[in-house]
Amino acid sequence: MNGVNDFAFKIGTVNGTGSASANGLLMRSIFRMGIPVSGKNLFPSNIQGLPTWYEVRVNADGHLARAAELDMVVALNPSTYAKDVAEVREGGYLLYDSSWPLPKELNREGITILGVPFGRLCVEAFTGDRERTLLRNIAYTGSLAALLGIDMAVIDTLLNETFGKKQKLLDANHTAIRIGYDAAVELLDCPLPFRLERMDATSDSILIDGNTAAALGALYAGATVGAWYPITPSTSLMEAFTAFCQKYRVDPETGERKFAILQAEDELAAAGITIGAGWAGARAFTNTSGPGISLMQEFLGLAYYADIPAVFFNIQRCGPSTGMPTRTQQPDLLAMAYASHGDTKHPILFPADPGEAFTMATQAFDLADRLQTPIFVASDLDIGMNDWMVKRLEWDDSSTPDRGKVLTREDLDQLARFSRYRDVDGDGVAARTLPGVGGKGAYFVRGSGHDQHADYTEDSAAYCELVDRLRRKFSYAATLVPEPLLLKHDGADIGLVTIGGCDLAVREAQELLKEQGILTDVMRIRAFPFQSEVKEFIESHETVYVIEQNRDAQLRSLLMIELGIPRDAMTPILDYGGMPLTARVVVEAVAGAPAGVPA
Amino acid sequence: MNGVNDFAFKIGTVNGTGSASANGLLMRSIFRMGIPVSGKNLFPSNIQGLPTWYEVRVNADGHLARAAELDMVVALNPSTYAKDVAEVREGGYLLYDSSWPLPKELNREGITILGVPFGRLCVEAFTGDRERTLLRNIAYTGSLAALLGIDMAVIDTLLNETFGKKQKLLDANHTAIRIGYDAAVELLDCPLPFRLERMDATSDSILIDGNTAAALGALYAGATVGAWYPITPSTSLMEAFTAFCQKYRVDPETGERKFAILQAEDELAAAGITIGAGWAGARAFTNTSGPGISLMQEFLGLAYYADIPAVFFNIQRCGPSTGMPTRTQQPDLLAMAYASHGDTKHPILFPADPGEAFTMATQAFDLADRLQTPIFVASDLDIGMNDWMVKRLEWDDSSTPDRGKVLTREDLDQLARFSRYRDVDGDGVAARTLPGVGGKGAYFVRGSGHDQHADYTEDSAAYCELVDRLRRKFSYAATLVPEPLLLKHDGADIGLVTIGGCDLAVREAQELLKEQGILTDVMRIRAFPFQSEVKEFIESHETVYVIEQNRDAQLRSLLMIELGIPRDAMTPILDYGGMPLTARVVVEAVAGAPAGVPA
Amino acid sequence: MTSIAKPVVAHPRLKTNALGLTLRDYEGGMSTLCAGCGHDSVTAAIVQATWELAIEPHRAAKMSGIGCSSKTTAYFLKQSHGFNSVHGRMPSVASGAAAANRSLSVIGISGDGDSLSIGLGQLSHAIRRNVNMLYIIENNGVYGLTKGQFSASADIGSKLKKGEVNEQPPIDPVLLALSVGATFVGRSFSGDKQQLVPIIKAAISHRGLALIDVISPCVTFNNHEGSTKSYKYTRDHDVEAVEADYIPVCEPIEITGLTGGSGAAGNGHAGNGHAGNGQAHTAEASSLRVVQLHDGGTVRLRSTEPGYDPTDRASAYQHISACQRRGEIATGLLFVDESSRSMHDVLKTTSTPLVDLTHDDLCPGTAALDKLMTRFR
Amino acid sequence: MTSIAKPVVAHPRLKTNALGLTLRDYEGGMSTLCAGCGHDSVTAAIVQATWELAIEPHRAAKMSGIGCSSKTTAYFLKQSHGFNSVHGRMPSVASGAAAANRSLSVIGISGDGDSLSIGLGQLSHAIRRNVNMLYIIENNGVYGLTKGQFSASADIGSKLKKGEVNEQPPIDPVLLALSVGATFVGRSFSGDKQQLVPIIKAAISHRGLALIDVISPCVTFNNHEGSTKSYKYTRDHDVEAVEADYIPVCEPIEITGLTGGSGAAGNGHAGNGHAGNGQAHTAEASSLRVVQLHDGGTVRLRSTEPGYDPTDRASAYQHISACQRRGEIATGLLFVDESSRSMHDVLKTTSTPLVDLTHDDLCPGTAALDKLMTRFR
Ligand SMILES: Cc1ncc(C[n+]2csc(CCOP(=O)(O)OP(=O)(O)O)c2C)c(N)n1
Ligand SMILES: Cc1ncc(C[n+]2csc(CCOP(=O)(O)OP(=O)(O)O)c2C)c(N)n1
Ligand code: SF4
Ligand code: SF4
Ligand SMILES: [Mg+2]
Ligand SMILES: [Mg+2]
Repeated sequence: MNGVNDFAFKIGTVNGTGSASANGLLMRSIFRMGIPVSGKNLFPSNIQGLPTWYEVRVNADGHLARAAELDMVVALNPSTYAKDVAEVREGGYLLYDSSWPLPKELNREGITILGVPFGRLCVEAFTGDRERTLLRNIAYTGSLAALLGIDMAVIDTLLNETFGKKQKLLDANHTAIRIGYDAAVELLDCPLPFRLERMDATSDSILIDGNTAAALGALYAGATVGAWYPITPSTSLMEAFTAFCQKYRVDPETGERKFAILQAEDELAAAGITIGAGWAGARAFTNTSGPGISLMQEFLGLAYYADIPAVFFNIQRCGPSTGMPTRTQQPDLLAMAYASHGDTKHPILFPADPGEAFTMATQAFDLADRLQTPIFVASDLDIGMNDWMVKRLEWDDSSTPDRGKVLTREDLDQLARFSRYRDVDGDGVAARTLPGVGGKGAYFVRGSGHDQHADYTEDSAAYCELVDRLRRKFSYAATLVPEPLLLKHDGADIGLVTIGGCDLAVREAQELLKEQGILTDVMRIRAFPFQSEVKEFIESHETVYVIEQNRDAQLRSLLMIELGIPRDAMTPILDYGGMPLTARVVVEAVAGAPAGVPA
Repeated sequence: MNGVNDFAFKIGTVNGTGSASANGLLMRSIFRMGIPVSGKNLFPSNIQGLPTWYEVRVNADGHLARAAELDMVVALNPSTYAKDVAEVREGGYLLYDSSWPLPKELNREGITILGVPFGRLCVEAFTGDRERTLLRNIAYTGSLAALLGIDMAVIDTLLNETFGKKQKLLDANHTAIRIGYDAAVELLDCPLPFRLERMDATSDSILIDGNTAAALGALYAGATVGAWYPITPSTSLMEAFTAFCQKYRVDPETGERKFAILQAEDELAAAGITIGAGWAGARAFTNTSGPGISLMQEFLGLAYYADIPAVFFNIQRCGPSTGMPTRTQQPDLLAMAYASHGDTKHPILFPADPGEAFTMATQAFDLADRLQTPIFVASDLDIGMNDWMVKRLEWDDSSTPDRGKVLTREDLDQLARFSRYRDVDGDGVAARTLPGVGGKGAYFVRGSGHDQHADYTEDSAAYCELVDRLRRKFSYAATLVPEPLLLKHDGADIGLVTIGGCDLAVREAQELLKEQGILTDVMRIRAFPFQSEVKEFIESHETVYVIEQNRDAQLRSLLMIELGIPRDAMTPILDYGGMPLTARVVVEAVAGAPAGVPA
Repeated sequence: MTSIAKPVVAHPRLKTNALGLTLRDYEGGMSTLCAGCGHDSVTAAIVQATWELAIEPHRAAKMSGIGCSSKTTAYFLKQSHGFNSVHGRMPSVASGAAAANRSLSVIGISGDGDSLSIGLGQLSHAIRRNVNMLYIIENNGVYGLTKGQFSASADIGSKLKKGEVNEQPPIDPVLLALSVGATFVGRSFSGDKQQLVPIIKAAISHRGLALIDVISPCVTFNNHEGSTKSYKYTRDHDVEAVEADYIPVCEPIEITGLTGGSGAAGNGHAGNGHAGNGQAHTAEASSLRVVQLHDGGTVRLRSTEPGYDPTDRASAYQHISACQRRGEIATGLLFVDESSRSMHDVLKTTSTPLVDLTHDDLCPGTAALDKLMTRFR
Repeated sequence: MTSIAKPVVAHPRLKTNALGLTLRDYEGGMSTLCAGCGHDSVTAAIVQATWELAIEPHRAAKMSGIGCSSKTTAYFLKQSHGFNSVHGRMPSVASGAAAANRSLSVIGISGDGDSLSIGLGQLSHAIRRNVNMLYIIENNGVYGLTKGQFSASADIGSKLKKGEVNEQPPIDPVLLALSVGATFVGRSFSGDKQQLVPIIKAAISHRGLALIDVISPCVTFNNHEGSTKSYKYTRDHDVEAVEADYIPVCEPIEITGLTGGSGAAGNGHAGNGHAGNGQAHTAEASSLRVVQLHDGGTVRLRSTEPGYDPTDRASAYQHISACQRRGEIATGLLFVDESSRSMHDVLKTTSTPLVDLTHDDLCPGTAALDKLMTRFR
């Protein structure tokens, strides 16, 4: 059983009924109390009327991966009562709307059932269907405040901040919170055994989602052209970028904009715009998910073969095909790494949380320019759309973008001839020019066979020279991308290799395994291509697990192909049901012991 | 030095000048003399006016891979003189048009230079620029007949067959052949040391290109819907299918057609049409190359996830991007095997020659129906567009298509409920129904999350059940696809693993290596997924080479991923300059001895 | 599935059509769209039209792309096979299905994002190919399912909820279709079932691709003040340019007027429910045309604008764009051409559906192959 | 590269334009197209037009897709950057380049396959977006580079060499463009440089996307009897609907007539070279309109058909489709709208090209970030 500042609960509602703002209020009030907290929004792929859940985990030690066990479920959606009640841990709690008699689906031995008549209270307090529905969410938040010990002053402040001058709304919200709070205090034993106590573990942190953070990264990196086509869960990235540009990049007098955001007609066009802009010299990016990655394949091959910088954010979701667009996965590793027909390889960065989504977004633009090639930033729905607690984002004003090898008019004047694809430095990267430079700078870029002068060729030797250079360039990329992060436990001979958003769960699992006497080292890979450290780590552990969120162990495949690590040296731990990873999945797989693992 | 019925030569001309028919005449006359022969057309990606070559190899033993050495070059294109003359082997011959004085680029020590004034002779014999240009090709064919000992009676017959009733054309061609023949006899020492002698090694063979053969396969398999978008080198497949359908599938009275061929607006649409038709119950296919594979990715994922049969012919060409569209490669293995975002896997058949293009085309339709999934037939430009000597195609009238599990109305009436995706047999394949069946047969197919009843779901367990079934189905596919072909040499501890069109060169290399005392076993993989025999073969050889035509050793990657064979257990031999593979590449890599290898 | 009340399809329980089926038999699963979504009304109109036409449910094939609109195929004709494909590419999938089995009645449903943004190429080419199908665009000017961004049909000046104003010209599917050779083009409003049902019936009976642009408001993202695709805006600006009534082959053609008593299975086109904007639909201004459809049925077209000939492409284009300039939305069965060749006509596909051909029909056999082999020697 | 003689671009060696450059400076690499290919004449016209306009070569960006036509960007303006992208998707790449650097003069070249088959969606959306660029379609009714299959612009009844007859209606880029909101639409014939050059000049000066459909015969696959895109057929059916002349900002506008002496750098529009088909281009029938272009230059339009107003979209559509019905090919600068907003207007992009903005212009810096962080607590 969990206790103070260490528990998890879930709220089941219907989407389109305004529960999102209540969920935010809940998260932020806990956060403001200085307590580490995370929230996972599990929403359907529709707009209104279907079941939706919100999971909150509180953990003083900062273990904020999805919890494996729920101490409480707030069941407000009759259509999922059966499912919801089953998810309460043995000995846990269920809170329901007791405006009506306890539905029999909710009856269950071994748990405590709490009722508050949210519906009735709101009907009494408010008028109008819409208002009543919306405020019911605030009312249950009030009850949770009482049950969990949320500081009502914090809630009040947050409400004031949110509704500021909208006095009527503000009043209604205050009322609703109170109604819920008072009813809980009156009807129930408050607080519960698991509850909150103020601490000071969040003061240098923020709550932010990865798409917003990535958008900020693009802003700070100086991206000027964004092209996109709406698709869940990547949409909010460009929406955030748009909002930031409007805030920071519009001339207050003329209204002129220092950016161009194009909502394209589809993902092919979004990729084309990005590549055209990158070729012309802008820092350009597109953001997409699943199907968009498939549709961008042809353009990715062109940019690879013609050495064009571009940044592709892939906010991964559950595939294949349309799949489950509102569920998370890491299923596009192969589709990104070798995107397009022909021999192609593309660098990928794997942020583990919104903080890294910010830094990697900025790095991606430098890498794209330095390597003159498409760079993927592979986030996922969980990172992209959920609010995570991360350290405040920081920026160093002395840092400037590295635009890579771009020849100016003066550079060109020094040259006898400009050869666009000549590998002067041996790193596989040839200097480029931008349209408009003049002088000897003009060249003709094409996706068909070309030689080092960018002239058309069908000659085997010239062709091979070019593609061999690209292979060299890819090796060079391994020296530029972020290195893996290691978390070592002395004496461990088990290695846990993971990627992206699995990080928190794996780190938690490392602790839990240690408690069981199982020592492990964790390596989180942060980029493709892999550095030699990755190989060394794997080779230096007797047993290695590769933990990822897809069915086919795609990270393991990449490790085999690129590093030559034998398949059987890596045991996959695969979690691909669409939910954020829990530590339990890892612990059970490693310890082989399903019992007794705390969440 | 080569000799009787064992040599190779090359003709360099300009495209769009009618050399194609002369080349065909040459090939077929040698073939009709009973001598094994192959021809490789090396043409540019344009329509008229650029250099083009035709390579002919004659080999009594049936070694018909591209020759590593040329005994003679016929140089008729001034713009490539320098390149052409350099390609003659030491001691070989150069034939040029001596209407003008020997150009100095053609001068070279150590070879014999032969001149025949084709141009002048044709100017004298014919009128009109176009006629003269066209017939110059026939004239040099005549000279080659004299030099190589081609039976003039065979040529005459072929000309008669070709021009039949077009008397004027026929006469002109006869004249041109004679002019060339007589001039050679008069001016040169005929025949050359390497030359032809009638034999009887072709009587049960034909000369056919792989695209025509694949089209015949589709015809015989009962394909009724073909959707495509023109792209080199796959275009001629659908053109041949169209011609065959017009011949065999049109009602002579009504003109009604038992087929529907749709030239789509692009490859996305071609894939969509194919999948729509496959879903509706037709045997449907599309054919494409390089960029088309990239564009079809999204639809491939849909068909995978929704269990829809469809056949995709990929006539591979040199990538990435537009690449070299008229050069051959095997560069799309990864792009096919794991096509689309998300976890996906697709069976692939790898024909080695047009004969197999025929049989595998028919198999592909059965496999698609039995496995309810997209099946790739991965041919390439060399197989698809060049004429190969293969055994006559055969058909067994007793064979009927295996349409897999399709429930009739009667079947449905027996069922309490039709569950589209229920794996009743444990092989991962669930029975389907076709639109129009009636009864309980209706279901709703979608690329979004669905359960075994084909109902929409966002539930983890239902999702996993579905994708786990698809993984099982893929394992089952390994039991249905063609097994690898082995060519063993007693006592060999070197294994040569290859695929598709590399076959001939590898088999020739096996012989050549044996001559050097190096014993090897050859395994040609014919399909993906791989069977356990593939693994056994590789594991049972001390040294294994994997020979393929791409830069990144993609076949090796697939072997690593799917069979768990360690990367370093397989040494890649990669040839990716765009030309058909020669045995020499293999021999040199294996023997490590560049010297003394006959072609 | 949903806990929010949906507009219920009203149907007289006991009434049956020519096949003895009730409206219920033409319904589908419970809608998961927002309460009040225009698309649900289109669903109801399709249910009504297919029931009235007495389509055999299992002979219909429902095709769609991705979007709220594309989900609607799940909400009607539960006894039909359905194919919810990928975003914007339904036209090709439908083309393939239609080619494979010409006996299917192919019903394609799409959205404005699905058809005019990502799918504009496929839509245009399906029109050019004149695929034998009904093609409905449920047009709300936004991408509903991705939460309300402008689509390509957004009008200049139309506002999003948060205030963003569209400044790009709209792509009007009707004008687009006319200019790429469409042979049947209609426009209607999801709120006007009486107009929509007969158009759908005529469309299903058309030989070739019948496109219907249905303004179908998105109540969640595009039904506010400032939107040009709201219920209110559409009601205020809707002008029925051509009234249509479809008369199946078995019923007599009555030339005597459209309103009331046309007698088609319970669907009297009872009066004109259009708000219009003050334009009189006078009898003088209207002219009646009777077009014979391929299945033997008939459609009667009465244009309410002088000079508008709905069987003349240029005239249709002219009048619709004139309407547009006046800020009006021309609705009705705007153009019909029964003389053009459909995909199957052009392909000369045999009358037996390709899926029903036997191996013997298709495989030329050993003898033919042996004979053919001589060509390759 | 080629061993076959090509039509040589004739140019007086010594003549220079306002920048002191000769025609040679506007040429590109040697063409590898078939001798006589229409596309080479378009190349010559572009060379001429850009020379006359005295475009700074390095300020131009040449964009294309894939096809024989798309290769032509390699044959002019060798001092310009060029981008031969992927099949059918040039419009998006050009949109990106134009967005990134608004100081570039973006010249897009495409084919009928590239733009009307695979690329129809992208073309339409680039038009809708009104991307600042010249967009030429070298239209030959076939896919030249893949050896002569029909493209989407093939006319009904047009025959391939081997006899195959097209039975699908053509997609006419001019009508399509008008219906999706194009702001500048012209049509010409590669064989008529005198008509083509001034249209190109006006197009380059247009603010927004200027589409020119150039009938450009494929001599190898579509120039035979029975083809409707042959030199002969086009000459016989070409009717200049609107004569255009472009007058740069620095020259006086002379209203006194189009033919002769317009004085633009050596390109007097000398006489009307159109075969027409018997239609008189009488002065009575023609009406003159002067349109001020965004760069200050002027285009004078004289329509040769009564009632045709090339500044009115509906009128243009009407007359062009009437021409089409008569079997005529309407050519000229068919429609101009200088009032609509171009992509940059809509995006409100700053006048400094985005590529020239500095890090300081773009990065809000530490202080702003720190302040922003409070929003996330
Ligand atoms: C290839 C691809 N891109 C993007 C998406 C995301 N997406 C789903 S529906 C939709 C728009 C739907 O708009 P519309 O067709 O107008 O339908 P509505 O929801 O408005 O009825 C988009 C962009 C997708 N599913 N697939
Ligand atoms: C994605 C893709 N599909 C197909 C092709 C093959 N292809 C090259 S050019 C071309 C058609 C070109 O036609 P058009 O644009 O009319 O140009 P033309 O050669 O007639 O000038 C095609 C289909 C390709 N390069 N890429
Ligand atoms: S979001 Fe709009 S289009 Fe989608 S279901 Fe709701 S109202 Fe309908
Ligand atoms: S094939 Fe046709 S379009 Fe291509 S270069 Fe030759 S003539 Fe021109
Ligand atoms: Mg919509
Ligand atoms: Mg063309």
